[in-house]
Amino acid sequence: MDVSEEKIEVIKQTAERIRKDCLWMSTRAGTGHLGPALSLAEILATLYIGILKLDPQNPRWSDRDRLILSKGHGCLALYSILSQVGFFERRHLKDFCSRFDTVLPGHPEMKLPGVEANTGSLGHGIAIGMGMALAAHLDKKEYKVFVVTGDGELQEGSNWEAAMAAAHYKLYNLVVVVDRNRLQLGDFTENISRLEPLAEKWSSFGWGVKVVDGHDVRELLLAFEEIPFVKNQPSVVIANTIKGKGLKIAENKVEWHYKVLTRKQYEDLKNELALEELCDE
Amino acid sequence: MPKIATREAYGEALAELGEEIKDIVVLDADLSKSTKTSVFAKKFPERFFNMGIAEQNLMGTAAGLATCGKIPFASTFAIFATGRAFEQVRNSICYPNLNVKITATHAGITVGEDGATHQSIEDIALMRALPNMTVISPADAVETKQAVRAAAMLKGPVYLRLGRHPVETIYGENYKFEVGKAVILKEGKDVALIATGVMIAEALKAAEQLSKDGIDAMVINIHTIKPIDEEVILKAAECGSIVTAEEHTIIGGLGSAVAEVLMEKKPVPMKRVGIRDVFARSGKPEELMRVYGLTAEDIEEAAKSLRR
Amino acid sequence: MSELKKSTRTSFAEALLEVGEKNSNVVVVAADSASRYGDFVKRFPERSFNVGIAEQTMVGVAAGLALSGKIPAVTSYANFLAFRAIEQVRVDVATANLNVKMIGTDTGFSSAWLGFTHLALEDVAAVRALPNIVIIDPADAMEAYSATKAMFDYIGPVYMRLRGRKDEPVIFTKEDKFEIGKGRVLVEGKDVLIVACGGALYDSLKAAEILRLKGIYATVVNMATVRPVDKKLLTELTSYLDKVVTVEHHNITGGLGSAVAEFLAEKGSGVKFLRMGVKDRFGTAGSEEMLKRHFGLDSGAIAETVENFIKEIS
Amino acid sequence: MAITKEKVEELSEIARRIRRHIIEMTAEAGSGHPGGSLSCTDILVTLYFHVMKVDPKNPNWPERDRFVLSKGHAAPALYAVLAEKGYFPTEELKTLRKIDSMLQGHPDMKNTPGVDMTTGSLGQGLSSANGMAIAGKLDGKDYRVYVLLGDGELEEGQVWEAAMAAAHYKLDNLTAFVDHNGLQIDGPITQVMSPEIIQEKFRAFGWHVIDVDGHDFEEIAGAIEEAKNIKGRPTVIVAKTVKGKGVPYMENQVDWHGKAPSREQAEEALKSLI
Repeated sequence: MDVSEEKIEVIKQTAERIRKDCLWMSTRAGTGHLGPALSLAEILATLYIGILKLDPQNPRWSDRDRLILSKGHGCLALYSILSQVGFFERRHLKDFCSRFDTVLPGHPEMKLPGVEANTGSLGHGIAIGMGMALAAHLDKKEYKVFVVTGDGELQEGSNWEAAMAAAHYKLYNLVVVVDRNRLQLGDFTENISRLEPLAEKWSSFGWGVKVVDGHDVRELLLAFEEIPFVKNQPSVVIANTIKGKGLKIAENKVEWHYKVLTRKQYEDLKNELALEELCDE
Repeated sequence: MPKIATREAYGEALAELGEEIKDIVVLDADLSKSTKTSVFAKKFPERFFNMGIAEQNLMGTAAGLATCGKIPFASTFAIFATGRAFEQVRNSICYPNLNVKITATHAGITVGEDGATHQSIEDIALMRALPNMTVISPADAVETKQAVRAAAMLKGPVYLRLGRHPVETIYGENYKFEVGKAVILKEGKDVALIATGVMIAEALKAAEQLSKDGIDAMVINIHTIKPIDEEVILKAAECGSIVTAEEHTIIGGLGSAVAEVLMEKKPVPMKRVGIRDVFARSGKPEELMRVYGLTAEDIEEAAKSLRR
Repeated sequence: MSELKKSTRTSFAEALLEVGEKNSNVVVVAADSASRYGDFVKRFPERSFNVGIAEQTMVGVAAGLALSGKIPAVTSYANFLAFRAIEQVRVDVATANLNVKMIGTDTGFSSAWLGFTHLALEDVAAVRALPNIVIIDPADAMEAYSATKAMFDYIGPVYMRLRGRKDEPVIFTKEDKFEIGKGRVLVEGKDVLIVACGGALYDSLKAAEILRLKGIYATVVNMATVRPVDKKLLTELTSYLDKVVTVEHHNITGGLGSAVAEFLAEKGSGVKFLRMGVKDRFGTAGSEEMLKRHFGLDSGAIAETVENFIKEIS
Repeated sequence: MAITKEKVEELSEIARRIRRHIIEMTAEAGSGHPGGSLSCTDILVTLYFHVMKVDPKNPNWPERDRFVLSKGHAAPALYAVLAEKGYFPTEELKTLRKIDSMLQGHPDMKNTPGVDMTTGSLGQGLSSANGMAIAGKLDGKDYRVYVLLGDGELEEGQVWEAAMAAAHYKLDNLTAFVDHNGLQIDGPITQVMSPEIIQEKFRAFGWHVIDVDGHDFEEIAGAIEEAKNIKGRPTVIVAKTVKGKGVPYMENQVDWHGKAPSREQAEEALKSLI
């Protein structure tokens, strides 16, 4: 597979933009799940720029690929990428958690163009994605369904119900991307309830598995291009990532699951990270 | 009149509708023979999905199908549909107002011998607490058939409550079911008996008994518990007292819904006949109805106590 | 009311630690929610368990612990406890009447910006339909403290509603005794009875003050135990107060309002009645203040609604 | 504890009686689940009559080994075993599923002496067994916890939530059985919703896995013994069984999952259980 350097560069820039958006949106609102959004940047940028068939002018185009952010708390990154590819105007980003009944709340909802499912309660995404994948088979459509989950999220049994069922129904058009940042709200996943050997778990459930560096755009692209990894079976990409990636003080720090920069911290970092002005109107 | 289980009527109605409405898909959680979705499965195997014993996944999958324009009927026992998968129904179906029909069978204590874990006596309370949900509890096979059709035509989530055990047929073929519109089965002026589901038959018997004692009872079938027909309740209140009857806990179901309306609009003395906030046990349906106070005599007694 | 502010979650953790020090049978099971137990987990790591993000498993594990003589507490966002795991609460805990203490947090409007999935407005309805479970909705941090103590003294399943981390105004003192099943008259007035619980009590008290300035005198009752509701007190009060308003941070279907309606309807008291709460709708993202305003449940709105209610009747 | 030839014979004899009870009980009740009760009979018999430390005179003895019938619909097998073990008179078995009986349609710990956990809603037993095993560790007690799951039951996500947690907590005092009879209500599990390959899944979830013939007492007893010696993780014994085992016309027939035999059918079944 040939991956052009140019494409990789565009995706990398998009990912950086996601990070910057996450930082200013969360600082401005004084709230948000920053760490789990930052780990998603390359995954979402690669999918939205390089892989997904979408039409932002026609968000409900019936042949589009679907992406469900099952780890709904990572929505800062999703909001950024959706605005970047044109589902809505970037000026709306400043509504994140700061206007009543905002279309950019703390967990994504379908009232925002480009959001495919209301998520926020963990462990619901794969089942919903499975329904969409089944519908594609029924309608003889070619679209794929991507579900991005957290790693800690995989402790919810509903995921394994769904994993078993998706393999049973041979949903080769269903792809799960696990944001394996190794941290959950309370601690490292392996201290809370061990997930490893995670790849074996998925393959024992009948899925094709690939483990990649979730911050390496080339690896991500190559993996997504290869789907399905096993003929007629659903695929899972376990993307090893760093929670809080790009913000040094937050990287691999459990407390940054639900913590944001103070305005002062933001200003101090502004030059170093080339961050945007906090618009305050 | 022959006794037919409402689930049987569901199976037939669904198979018929499947012919007409191609968007209907049916999901089950390993209980298709019991819920009677097997009839549909046989006819339209490609539109039937067995999710295995995974009710949460059943509801999530149904929601996903609905986002793609399908009209999913998701069936399992009432206890699992509303209990195990409660959060999935709330978050994945009700909040997005998706067009999913949760048709649950084996509701209430007439499920019988399976015992407390399988006797769903709180399902109406749970489903009624969810915004956007329409809650329907048909009385017999005729009403069920029409309710299934009405559910398919209605846009949005519906909870249909069906039973395992054969029940008496109340309605003739000319009956017209309308979502949200209660049916006055018998006019009366002394007391109003408001019932739902299998308790309709009991309420009718109770009214007959009461008339022997010179008490003229009105009998109302509230098949749609949410949204509830306030108009009919206010009309019933003109009788001066009301008895509600349901095969469900007295907390949160029909009795509560009627109490809420009465208290806010037209308070008159009332009594709730239902399962009195306890878990029931194993036994034959008829025995259980007797032990837990769900017979015509119980309704009759409640009506008389209000007149004292 | 004092100037002090404190979060119900902080108070719960303090009381839990004290209870845990006295009784070595007290254990906690978390579903990636251990921080809610505060210092207990540090002080008693061997009595603290975490099953990961698996609330159903959390409740099941607690049932198993209770069956082995432990007194387990479980906690999570109310949604995951009372919705995701409701069937486990029913079958594992309620049918067996097990001594499990269930603490649903971030109820009402306190989860604010997290959006509808986390806004628990139907949890009381769900739990109240299940036999055997006591439901407590404390009004402030002090009551959360004393209710936690009372909850562990009581033998049997209890569901307690807490709110978020945010400090909120304090109404009571730590010394105020909490008795399960007992409502409490906080303000006496001749015109109308306001029955409130949980997060709605503070604004109901404020509303009573506003009403007083307008010459309307309200009796305000704190009905912290929603199940069983204090029937004796309601009987007593409705013998001379003929207008009743319930106020709760919950759907008006299935919660405190329904509980009071059921009782009064069957009692045959001809009182005029009104339920205030969220009118059968899901929540949305907003600060607590915005949400209260939106759903007409801030003190001004409560006062206005009560005033109109009285006017309409007379 | 090695198993002697005499013991095997004794267990076979008990199992035969249990199977007769199952047929008689369900026929008398007119409902119930004979198929899955017959398939797990030999496992239950091995547990209660060869392995488990229990005291029928003192059902709540704190030191006892625990058993959770997660596939609660196999209650007839459990009730019959408990009666034969002496928890209550075998005459009680006739009252199965009747009003006021201590024998509810699914196991109910509040009604039946010897039942350690209320079950009946599939997928929940392993979680509560975990709790019991954790409590055992906490109290420094050496009792063991046994739980029996159906193979179809493995489709419930909660089982995997619980499996993950059991491995995480290194519950080596917990042994799970999978009654792998290959059938669920709607048909063969491989067709309805395949949990295959069961062994690989449990291995990937951190469990020690043993395969046995679920009707071979020596193998079952040997596996339980092996499980006792495995440290640091829970063990699952995947027991290949035959649904309806012992009654030729019921064997491997999905219809007999939740259907009671008629009087005549019961007579015929009893003939093969002499």
